[in-house]
Amino acid sequence: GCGEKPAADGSPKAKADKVRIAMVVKSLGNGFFDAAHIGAQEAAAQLKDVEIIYTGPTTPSAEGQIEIVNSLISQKVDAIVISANDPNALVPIAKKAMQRGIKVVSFDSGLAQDGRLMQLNPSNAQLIGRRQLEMARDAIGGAGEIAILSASAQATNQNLWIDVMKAELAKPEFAQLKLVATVYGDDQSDKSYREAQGLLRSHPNLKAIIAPTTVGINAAGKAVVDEKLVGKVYVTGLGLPSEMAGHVKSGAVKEFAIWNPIDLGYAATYAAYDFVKGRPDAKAGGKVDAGRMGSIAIDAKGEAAMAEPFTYNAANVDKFAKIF
Amino acid sequence: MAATPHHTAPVLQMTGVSKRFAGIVALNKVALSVHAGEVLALIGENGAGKSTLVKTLTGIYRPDEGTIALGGQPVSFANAQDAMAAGITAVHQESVMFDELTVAENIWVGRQPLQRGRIDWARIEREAEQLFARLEVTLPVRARVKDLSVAQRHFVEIARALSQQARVVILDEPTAALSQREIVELYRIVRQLRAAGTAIIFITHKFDEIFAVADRYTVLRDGQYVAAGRIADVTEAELVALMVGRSVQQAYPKADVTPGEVLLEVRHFCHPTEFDDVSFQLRRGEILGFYGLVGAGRSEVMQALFGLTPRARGTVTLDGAEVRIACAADAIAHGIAYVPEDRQHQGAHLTMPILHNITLPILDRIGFFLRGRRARENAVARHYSEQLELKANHLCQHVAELSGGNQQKVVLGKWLATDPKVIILDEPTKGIDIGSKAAVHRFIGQLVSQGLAVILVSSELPEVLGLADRIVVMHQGRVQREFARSDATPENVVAAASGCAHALEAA
Amino acid sequence: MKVLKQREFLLACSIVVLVLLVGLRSPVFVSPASLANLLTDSTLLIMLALTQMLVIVTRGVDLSVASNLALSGMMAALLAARQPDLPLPLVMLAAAAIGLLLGLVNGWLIGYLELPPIVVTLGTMSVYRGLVFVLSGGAWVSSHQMPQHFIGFPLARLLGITHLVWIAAAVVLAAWFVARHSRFGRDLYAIGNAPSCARYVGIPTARRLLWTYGLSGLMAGLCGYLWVARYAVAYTEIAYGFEFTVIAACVIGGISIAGGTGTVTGAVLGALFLAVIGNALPVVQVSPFWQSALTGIVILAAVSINARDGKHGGRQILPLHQVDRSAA
Amino acid sequence: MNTTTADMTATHSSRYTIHDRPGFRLGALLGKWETLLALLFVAAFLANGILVPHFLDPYNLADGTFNFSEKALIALPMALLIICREIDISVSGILALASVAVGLAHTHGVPPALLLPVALAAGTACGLLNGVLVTRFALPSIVVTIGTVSLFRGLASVVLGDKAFTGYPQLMADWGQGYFFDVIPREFVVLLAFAALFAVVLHTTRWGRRIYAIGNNPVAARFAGIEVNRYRLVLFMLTGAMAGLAAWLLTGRIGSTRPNIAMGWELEVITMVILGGVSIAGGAGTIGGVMLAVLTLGTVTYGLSLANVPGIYMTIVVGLLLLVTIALPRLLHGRKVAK
Ligand SMILES: Nc1ncnc2c1ncn2[C@@H]1O[C@H](COP(=O)(O)OP(=O)(O)OP(=O)(O)O)[C@@H](O)[C@H]1O
Ligand SMILES: Nc1ncnc2c1ncn2[C@@H]1O[C@H](COP(=O)(O)OP(=O)(O)OP(=O)(O)O)[C@@H](O)[C@H]1O
Ligand SMILES: [Mg+2]
Ligand SMILES: [Mg+2]
Repeated sequence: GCGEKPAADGSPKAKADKVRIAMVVKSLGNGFFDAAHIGAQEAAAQLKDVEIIYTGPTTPSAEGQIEIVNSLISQKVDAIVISANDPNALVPIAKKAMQRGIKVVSFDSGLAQDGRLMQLNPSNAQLIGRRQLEMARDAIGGAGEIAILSASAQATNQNLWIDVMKAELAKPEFAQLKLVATVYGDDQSDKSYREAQGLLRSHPNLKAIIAPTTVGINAAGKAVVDEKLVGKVYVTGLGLPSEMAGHVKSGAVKEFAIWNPIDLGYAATYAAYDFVKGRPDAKAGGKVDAGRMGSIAIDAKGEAAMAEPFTYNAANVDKFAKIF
Repeated sequence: MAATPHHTAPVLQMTGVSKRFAGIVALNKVALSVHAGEVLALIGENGAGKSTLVKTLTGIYRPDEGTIALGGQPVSFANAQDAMAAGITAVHQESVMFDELTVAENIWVGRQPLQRGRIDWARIEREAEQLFARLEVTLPVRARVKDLSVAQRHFVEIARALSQQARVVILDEPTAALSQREIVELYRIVRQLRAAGTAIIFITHKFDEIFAVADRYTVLRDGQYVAAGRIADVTEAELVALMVGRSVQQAYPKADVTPGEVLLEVRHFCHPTEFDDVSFQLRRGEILGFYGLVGAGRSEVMQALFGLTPRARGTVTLDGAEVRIACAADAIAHGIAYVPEDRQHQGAHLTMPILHNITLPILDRIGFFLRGRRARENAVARHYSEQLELKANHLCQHVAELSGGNQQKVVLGKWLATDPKVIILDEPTKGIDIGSKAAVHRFIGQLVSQGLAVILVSSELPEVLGLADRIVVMHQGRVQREFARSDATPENVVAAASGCAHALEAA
Repeated sequence: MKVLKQREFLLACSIVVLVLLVGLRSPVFVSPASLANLLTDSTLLIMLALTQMLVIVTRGVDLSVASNLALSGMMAALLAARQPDLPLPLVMLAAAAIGLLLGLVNGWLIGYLELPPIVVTLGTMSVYRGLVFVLSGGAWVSSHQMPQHFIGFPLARLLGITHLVWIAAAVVLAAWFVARHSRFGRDLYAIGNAPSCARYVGIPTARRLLWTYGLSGLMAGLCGYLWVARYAVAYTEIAYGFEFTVIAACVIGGISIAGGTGTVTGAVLGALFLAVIGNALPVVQVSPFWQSALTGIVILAAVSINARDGKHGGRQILPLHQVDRSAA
Repeated sequence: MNTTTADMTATHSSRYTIHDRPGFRLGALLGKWETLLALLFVAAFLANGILVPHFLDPYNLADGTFNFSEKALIALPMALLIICREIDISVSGILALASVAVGLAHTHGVPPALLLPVALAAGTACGLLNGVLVTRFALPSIVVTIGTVSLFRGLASVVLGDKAFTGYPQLMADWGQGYFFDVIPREFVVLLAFAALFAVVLHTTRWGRRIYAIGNNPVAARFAGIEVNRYRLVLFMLTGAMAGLAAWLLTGRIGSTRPNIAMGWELEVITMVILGGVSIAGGAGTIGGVMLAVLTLGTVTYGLSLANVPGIYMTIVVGLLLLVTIALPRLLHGRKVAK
């Protein structure tokens, strides 16, 4: 019987009393998601009848996530909160999960629209892309050459932000910035480092490297230090304070941004809970209640965005490095 | 021949030594002793346990029971190094060679002399040169072993054994791959060693050798000690009887077959590096001997004829029609079979059952689905195994579990099973015992009387002279001369093989 | 001997040509600083390729090096992060010791249990990689957690040359000595040439294999520290897939996967060749999407060139043949 | 040939009796790798059934097969290759390139029914390249395929860049993720059909016999009239084709193609084959063993994932499983006697 509703009242099992929400992340061992997990647990504690299953594949692959979702379907969890490695590849399995009565909510890196009930964007792509350009512009004093060092060419949300950045660059406020290259470090420290070095060498006038990925921003920061270009080339992008603190201190990174992963995990858990409980507002065009975050509106495409990314610099990075 | 010093105690004495492999008793309470300054011939049929005995003596196998005493002291070896340190060395039946290393290093491998922590290459080369000088052979000590001929490799192994100044030197079929000239060379070395007081164990299937070099003999049969004594006190027939446990009809039984019409004709067979302008004819019911020194290129010609060498050119006519042989399968389809000389690498599939080995070239004839044809496969395999007196437990036994000679029989059986018109036997009796050798010779006779044509490549002069109707002698990749049976004498055949045929003809 | 020399000469030439070609397109690449950088960048690959060479010479392969590197590197980073006052040599020693231990596990399974190397190291590759995650709890060790001397060492300079290069040079010398002038090394060649014959001449095969894989592990451990310090970050996935780069370097350097042959020069040149490509691709600004395909083509081209003289075209039996032809 | 055999048997009798096959020994049967695997499989299945809730649900078991079906499809020809002393590290690259070919064909309006042939053709072509490099240039296959895996995946990324192909036809989705009678996954049925086919070819036909012979001793096989290089070439192409089939199924199942599709599968496939008792030195192994290994691995990993054990622990378990299963017989029987 796969049509069984574990959440229904009067279920004899003690376990069934709890709403089981599985958080499927891109890969384990990623500080960002570990922080999101902390947020989810905070939400679970507040909601009292929620059990969180935190899981993800070893390497960030869609196939690995599919296997995991498959087993979650078999376990008949109540909801799946997922950050997808591929917006399309996970749609079929997500649909299957929804057919079996599991509520699927995506967060961070989203699923295509028909694969989920709701997508919780950490912020919107527009804001993130723009923020990174602003940080680069501010660091280099308004004008100069910039380059992007991304993760792999397949990383969905990175690509989305890069597209946004390219579009934003056409706008007059960024007219002084010139994007000279986009390279990929495959989230490997050695390759990212080599690519960063390549950028520094082949573009002597380069002023800033934007890396919307933690491994990338780390490697670029190290390359700038090693090449003794601190103060001449600035690195910026997205990273966790705990992982970036060293590079802010070394001066290679003036500012970087990230949204609050704890809040993201917290809100995603609340949203999933609302869907499981069948709250009338939990639908496209409605809103979900997100505990201490207040309520979050869902647009017609089922997407919701949280706040603007938060910017870190030498003044506040140490404080946050202790948190996530 | 030096008198055996029987009054002294033996250098090496084995008593009650047994060795079992899964299910097989290879050695059963064997006793053996050898004195300083004597040559002991260790004889026995294929699979009698000779090589196993050598391996227990050299620390490669550990005996299950029994004692080995060296100079009166009981010893036990954990590995080859222990045995070497105690003064026992061997030239094994299998080639122990490291292809990519130089000649000099091959001699010293595993025990290179050190000087201040690093290998003393100068000394290695110097001493290698001295060794070869002592052996009176010329070998480039810096050449890689893979570039040497089989005979030259053998001398490297012998040099390795000699370099250790051992008290006991064991030679396990050292002459199997050597030609006449090199064999004589080897005898000289053996006598030299004996004179220097070394004890030598000499294993061979060739009786003329036993009588030429040995002082005493020990006979093994089925892993058991049978007899021992002085060579001077026995005749060849007695030895054979001891070894086989029955009498064997010796000599080369020339089948009484008159060759028929020409079956195979090879003309102007060439290869860029291996041979040039080789032409010969082969008649139905004929045995055509191919003689030459080792490395004369006979095997290469035969392999090319069998379709294994793509770069060979020339015309091959079979039964009056010209045939094109591009691969071995073509050759098999045309009724040509080639029994290769290198059993381990070219002949047998060692970890496959006897059954599968024998039927491999004729799978096309057996059928596509082999499951249903099991009985037929068994019948073929059984037929040839029995005909060749194969010693095995069952047809599903892996070939690797058989003794060297029995492996050779499996390979022979495999090629006979293709039911060929022409069968090329490349050193067919290399390393097989006298009883089986006689069986092979009988069998060759039987083949020609059935109308087959046989090409017999052999480095054993008596075998070629005794069996062949005609003899083709090759030298350095070319046909040097062809002899009719009546013209061939050991002297002129050997002379032709050494390349001095013109001189003979002129005389 | 001559053939090998020739092959290595060819490889060295193609490296120089490659560098010059890249230099033609983007002159920065051939600036002294950039070349020095290239050298520094190739050191880890060179060191790993050298011990991998010893393994391949024995007819084996060590697929677990990258996982071993990650595990030892992570352990070193954790140690340094928890005990910032620990002297650096101790940390390096710890990394090397962990690597050695992991390598010895491989060596024991392969040498004493006579299990096939590819299978054993395939297994330990997963196990070691998994252990990185388990032991670190999946967390990163990032630059501000590591003490400054820990991070600074690899790129610090002695007589104007980075420590990395000094270490690599020492390793090259040591490898050359082992491969050419020690009994241990020569035994490895013998084992690779004819494994079943090695025991006939009294080579303790099991012990030799144990220490060969041990050595490979030791090097992975040392490189684990250097890697983590160099890039100032440690996480589960570091050096993921690097084992194939190391093997490719050996293969390009003419070390036969069939065992028994291979020189230190070959391994060093093979590693340099790959390092040049890895460094050149970002500089010449080919589309990043072409990088992997180009690397593949280059590897295939290099091994095809190597293979040409490996093919034996029959023996030379006819001594007079060529003379005849030329006379005619 | 038949007649000679018959009459000669009657006349000859050897001094030695040779039986057709060894007598039945329980020890031999128990010592077989397949028996060990079967026991392991049953043990894993029972342990999961008892310890893991939801495991025995037939729907779940059926769903569990999706996790390994495509890999197992590649493991079948890989087993033949490894038996033949070759190996193909490039299968995951072939899979990616074949998937890209399907995507390209689809976007250029090739009808859905023709996409399978496109996948097979692309896979076969990649296999052909591997095979030609191995046979013509006499290169070791591990070396060639380390190079081609980078090439194939690289070409996939050249075509795709940072884009993806999506929106595949329903036909592919039906085969990739559909069921027969709503319970039996089609992929699994495809796998079983191919496993049967491969088992028949390998174990009952002369082709199979020759594959064993080549793996056992390639030189002797050539001397016995087997066209060794042709067999190798065909096996590489077959592996390519099966990777193409797997690409078609996987693409259908996930409905999307990216250059990093099936990253790292080659090692999982090879693990399946080796755990299945196929000797990496060639010449030994059975399809039955490989299928048992596939099912065992599938059971173990599925059980672990139902227990929400993180994937990285699973790699440890799989690695240990591999090591323990190959080391255990050696530890129990002592070291093998040297040849
Ligand atoms: N490693 C092994 N495993 C199993 N059986 C073996 C092994 N080595 C030898 N045997 C068996 O032991 C017996 C003796 O073999 P051995 O090689 O000592 O014979 P041999 O006297 O040297 O014969 P040949 O003259 O043919 O070389 C044979 O029956 C052989 O099948
Ligand atoms: N240097 C070598 N390199 C490669 N193979 C060799 C070498 N020397 C010998 N062989 C192989 O070993 C086998 C035995 O060679 P051998 O020296 O007996 O010469 P041969 O060509 O067989 O000459 P013949 O048959 O005339 O004695 C042959 O199969 C030959 O191909
Ligand atoms: Mg013997
Ligand atoms: Mg010959």
